[in-house]
Amino acid sequence: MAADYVALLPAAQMLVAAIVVLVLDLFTPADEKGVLVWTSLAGLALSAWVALRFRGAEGAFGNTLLLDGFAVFFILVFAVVAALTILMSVQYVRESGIREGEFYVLILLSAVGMIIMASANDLILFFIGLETMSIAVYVLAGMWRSRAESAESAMKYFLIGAFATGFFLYGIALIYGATGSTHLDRIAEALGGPQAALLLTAGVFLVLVGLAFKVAAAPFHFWVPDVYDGAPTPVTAFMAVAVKAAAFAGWARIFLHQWEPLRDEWTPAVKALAILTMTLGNVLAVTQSSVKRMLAYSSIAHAGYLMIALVAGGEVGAQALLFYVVSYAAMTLGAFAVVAALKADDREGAAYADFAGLGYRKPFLAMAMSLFMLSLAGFPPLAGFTGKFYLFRAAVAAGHTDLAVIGVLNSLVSVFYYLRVILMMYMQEGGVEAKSFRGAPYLYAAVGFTAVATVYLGILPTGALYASLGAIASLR
Amino acid sequence: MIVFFILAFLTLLFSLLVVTQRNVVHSAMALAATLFVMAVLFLTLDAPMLGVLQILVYAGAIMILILFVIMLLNPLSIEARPAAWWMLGSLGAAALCLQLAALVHRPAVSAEAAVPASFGGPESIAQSLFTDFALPFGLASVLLLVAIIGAVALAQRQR
Amino acid sequence: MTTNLLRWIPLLPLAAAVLNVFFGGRWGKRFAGILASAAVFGSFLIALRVFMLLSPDAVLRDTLYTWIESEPFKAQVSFQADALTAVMLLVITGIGFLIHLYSTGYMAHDEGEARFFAYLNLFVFFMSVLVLADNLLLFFVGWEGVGLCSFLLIGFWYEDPANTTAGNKAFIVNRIGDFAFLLGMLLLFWEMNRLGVPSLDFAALKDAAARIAPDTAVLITLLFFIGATGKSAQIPLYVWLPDAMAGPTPVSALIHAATMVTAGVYLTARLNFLFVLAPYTLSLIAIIGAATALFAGTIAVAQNDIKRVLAYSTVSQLGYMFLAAGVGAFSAAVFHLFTHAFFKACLFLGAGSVIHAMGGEQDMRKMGGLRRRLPATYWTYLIAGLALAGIPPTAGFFSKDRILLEAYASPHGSLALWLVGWITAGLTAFYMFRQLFLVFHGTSRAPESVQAHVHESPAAMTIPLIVLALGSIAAGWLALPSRDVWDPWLQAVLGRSNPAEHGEAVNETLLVALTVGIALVGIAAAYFLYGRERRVREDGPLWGTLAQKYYIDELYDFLFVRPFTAAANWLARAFDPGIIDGAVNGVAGLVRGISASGRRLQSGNVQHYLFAFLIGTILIFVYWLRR
Amino acid sequence: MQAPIEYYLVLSAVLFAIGVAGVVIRRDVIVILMSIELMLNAVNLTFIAFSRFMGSVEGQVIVFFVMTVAAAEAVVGLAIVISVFRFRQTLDPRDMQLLKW
Repeated sequence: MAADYVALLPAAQMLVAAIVVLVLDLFTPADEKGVLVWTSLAGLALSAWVALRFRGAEGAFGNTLLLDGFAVFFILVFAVVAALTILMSVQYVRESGIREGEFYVLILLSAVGMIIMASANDLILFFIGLETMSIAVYVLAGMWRSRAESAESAMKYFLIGAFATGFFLYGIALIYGATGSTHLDRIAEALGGPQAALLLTAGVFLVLVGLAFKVAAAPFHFWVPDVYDGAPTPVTAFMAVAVKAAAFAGWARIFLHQWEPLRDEWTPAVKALAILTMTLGNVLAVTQSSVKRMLAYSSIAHAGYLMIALVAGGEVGAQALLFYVVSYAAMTLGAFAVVAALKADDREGAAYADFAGLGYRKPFLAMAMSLFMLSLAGFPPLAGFTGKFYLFRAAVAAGHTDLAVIGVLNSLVSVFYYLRVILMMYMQEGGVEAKSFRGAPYLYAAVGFTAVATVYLGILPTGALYASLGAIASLR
Repeated sequence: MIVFFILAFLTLLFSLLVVTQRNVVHSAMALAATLFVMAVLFLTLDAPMLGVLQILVYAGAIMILILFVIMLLNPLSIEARPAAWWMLGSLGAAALCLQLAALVHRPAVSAEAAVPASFGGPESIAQSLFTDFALPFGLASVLLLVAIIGAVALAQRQR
Repeated sequence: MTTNLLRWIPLLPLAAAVLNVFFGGRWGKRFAGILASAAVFGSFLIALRVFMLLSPDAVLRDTLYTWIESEPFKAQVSFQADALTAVMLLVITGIGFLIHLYSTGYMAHDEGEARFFAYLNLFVFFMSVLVLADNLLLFFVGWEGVGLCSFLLIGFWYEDPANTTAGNKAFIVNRIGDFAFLLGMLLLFWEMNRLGVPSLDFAALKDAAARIAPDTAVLITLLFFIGATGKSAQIPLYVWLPDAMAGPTPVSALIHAATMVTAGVYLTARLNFLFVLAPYTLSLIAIIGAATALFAGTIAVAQNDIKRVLAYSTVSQLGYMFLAAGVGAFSAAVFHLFTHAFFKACLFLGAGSVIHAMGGEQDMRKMGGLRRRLPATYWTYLIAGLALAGIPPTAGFFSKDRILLEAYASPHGSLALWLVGWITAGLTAFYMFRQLFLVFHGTSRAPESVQAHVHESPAAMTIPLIVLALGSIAAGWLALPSRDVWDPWLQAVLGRSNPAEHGEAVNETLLVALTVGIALVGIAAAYFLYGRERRVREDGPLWGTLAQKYYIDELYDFLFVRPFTAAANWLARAFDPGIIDGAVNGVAGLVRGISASGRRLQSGNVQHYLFAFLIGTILIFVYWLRR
Repeated sequence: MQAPIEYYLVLSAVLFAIGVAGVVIRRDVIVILMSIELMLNAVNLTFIAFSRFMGSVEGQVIVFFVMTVAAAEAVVGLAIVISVFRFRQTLDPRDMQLLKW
């Protein structure tokens, strides 16, 4: 029985950290909230360590919760992303009058949900993880309470999210009806049988819709620009990276691995979604006037790229997916961190014009931002290039050359708007004042870390590639 | 059979009222009625425990909460009903309805399984809840914790 | 043979760039230039050493580390130097050093000197990575990197919005080429995978090339060639190069004449073993090259901006190189690349010196008579001009002559290709000397205030000019007909190409005479029309009356000059910006238009989003059920 | 006599669609919330029907979780409604269009 709990340890540890922060918050005076940051970071580090320490532990609760290499891979991603989000929030949250304690607690709790999603081998468990994460993020989006856009963002996210929950659940219900279980192993066993194929596939498609919503695949993407735009920037970063990563974790484990036999049913649909998603994301990003909103469209486009890996499938596709998730996390978090650095007291410095002349006022931020933009555009030898090379390679290898061509064409379009940011920073005068290193050391740490990661994953990707492969191989 | 049709009719009637009533309070009342009828439907499916929970949790707690917010915000305006949009939305929903109905109307299990008398009672649910579903049960409490913190963080008075 | 010498060729400029970025502002402007030049000079010395170490069929290797590895694919950060690389390295670092030196004088009054040298060093870094790469993936790093540096340098003087637009355009047009390149690379990789050699190393590619399916080879080489047209400014992707002249003149000399734009030629030479498998692609390359040469040469005639003449001339000369590559004479293409680097860099730097002296003026109609005021510039310009025109015994004569010979006599060549190249040779001589006469001869047409200011450039600028001018003469002697050291040197890499040994018997002497003849005719025509003052009469009524006496001129004018200038003007004013540039801009505009209207979908009303969600779900079901 | 399972399934499909219709067409956020509850209830009905006809209590337990989720969503949803209402005294989604394009 004791072994049952080992697989649960990372999530449990994260929960404990959240509760500690929650309680600490009650006892710390307003000007000493720094301790909350450190406690949260310590909690995240501990979770990551626990996950690594017990990697490969026996599955818990009748194998509904697994701590295989795959889960550990994603737990590490979530822990690092949550830590970076917290780092970039410190200054931001104080200036916006967001309640720090609750903010960090909710980030930790949503990470608990994500960990469950990555480890769950049961649809109901996955669903509860998903909801834990989602509800926490709905609230996070609305936490800048003096700003109407923030409330509106939370509202939109919540309405569409709850709507999608209905579809997702309905899908689980149909699958349950067709196979008699929500346990992914049981379902996989039942996949062979011919009976009730229609019902089962209908359920699979509804689950697919629910996940497509979470990763912002077109046409379920409409909420993204509005919600990302209105939410506090660190929360946007968290949504764009961690939430998407968690959804893709589910997608990889459930669809790529457990429902492999159903590939022929859902691949054409996902392929169509992928093409639509990247094209829409890239084309609509071109005429944006706000960098934050542009990044929102860019994250839609990247969801499309990532879906290429789902279509490609197999070990190569899954590996490309995992590697790209990590690369995408580094560059997107960094870009949002720089946007967060431009925030003045009560306004977001997120317009293109606000970036003007940043290259001369804050050379470090500008150089980091250039790296992120170039990497997002798929420029070698940065993370985004290596990742895209692997994605397209997987697509070509799987016989989806058309997808690779469309993907490359799309990344050509994307240069338009990523380059514009660099242009503004180095070839325009004016703009707003950005936070200085002294004023926001945590934020600078986040920018520095992500910049290094973006370069590192580009020039030394081998470690991460093997880690991805190991994670995939551990799925069974 | 007859019971089912009566209950089904009532469910659909009330749920349509939820969607069509222009006054939000009327809608809420219709929803309460729908939930109540559904609780009875649950009973016909040998789920007495859930029937009771349905009334307690939904028709009780959630409905009260909704009404509370309605009172608090007191939005007096009666909403408009733009025909085109209603038509479009209803058509979409109808299309979805047809598709779903077409997909589910021939399930694998058709014959009713034999079940023990205690099926759906508190013991059997508790039995399952605390063994096979102990983990989701525990996590559900995390979910509620999130909801509480979230609601407090959003609705609390500004510092 | 392994050596860890090679890595320092790119690393030295990279280190200097990093230092200049972080500390350039603090050390003072003077030092930034010296550091940058020293780094490139260091690279040059190493390149020389590498050149000494090499024998024609040897390959030096230097592996840093394994870049991407996941079974079975492996790509290393590994440099290789063979005969071809050595030539390219000497051009990049040698001419690069001279241009750095020149820049210390040219940019001395500029605020952003440290930034400028950082970019320039970064460029040398990426360019040397490009030529040293031992696999296509690493090659692509250099390929993209030089594009980025080019963008940064074109937009260097960002106070003028036109410059940033030009930079943007260069980058985006280049990316169109890169798109094709990337696809070609993926396709090649897929094919290699099929052959059981999952690698993109040049060595592996060369070994496996023979087994590649012919159709696939055509497709792959076509894609690579499209990539090359972007970087090397060929039809239809040449549009960015003339605009790129917005950058500082040393940049034009280094990037947009001597090195980066030749990357496409280098690519075809490097992958010559693939291209020879695809005769279809080769003939397309030859045709595009010849067409570009003629087309750009014609436009150059009608330009009045001193740098734009040179820009179109560069496009035209690159066309020659592709013409040579297209007829399978890769060695001749690289030879022209080599000589062209000297005289075109010299011309650009000379033009920079003129612009410097004229206080920033670039319009040739407002120059004239600078011969005596700028003697060093004039003489070097004249020598480089003769080289460009292909007058013996300058370097341009040897390389151009060889290309024309190949165009006619090689197995893939034809009379038509030769004819186009031959006419272009005449045009080249004509526009070059038109420019020379307009700028340096006659009397000055500049305002008094500017004239008073005219002065010869400092030594830092004239010394590179002199060195390059000497190179413009001597570089060609590597391939004297009697003692050819060029072909044997590159034979192992580029294969044999000696038209005298295959194909029909050609009267070489006749071809040479014809080529030199038309060049002389072009110079004579330029002298006739622009050598003395009278032809510039458009500027004032005074010249009009003078011109009345020369009826023969009128006749000539009517029969030849008018239609010709009309055609040139039409090409330059209407066709070039209107059709080709328009197509590129049009695609960009189309995307922007779709984007602008597509945005409207995002109405802000959450219920529209919900409805879209619903429709999406329904469509997925319909799609699935209908299947 | 017990009605066959497909009756229940079709009923819940119809109910689900009614909920969907309510979400899409109503212009009052609270009613949209209520419609979402309808959708979740339809799912519950499906679960319970399957549970009964397969004779496994699992489905019923799942419904228990769905109710928890529904309660949590309702609480947070209403809190968000209140925080939006603070800025604009409206519940009409069309009035929440600060963010668009």
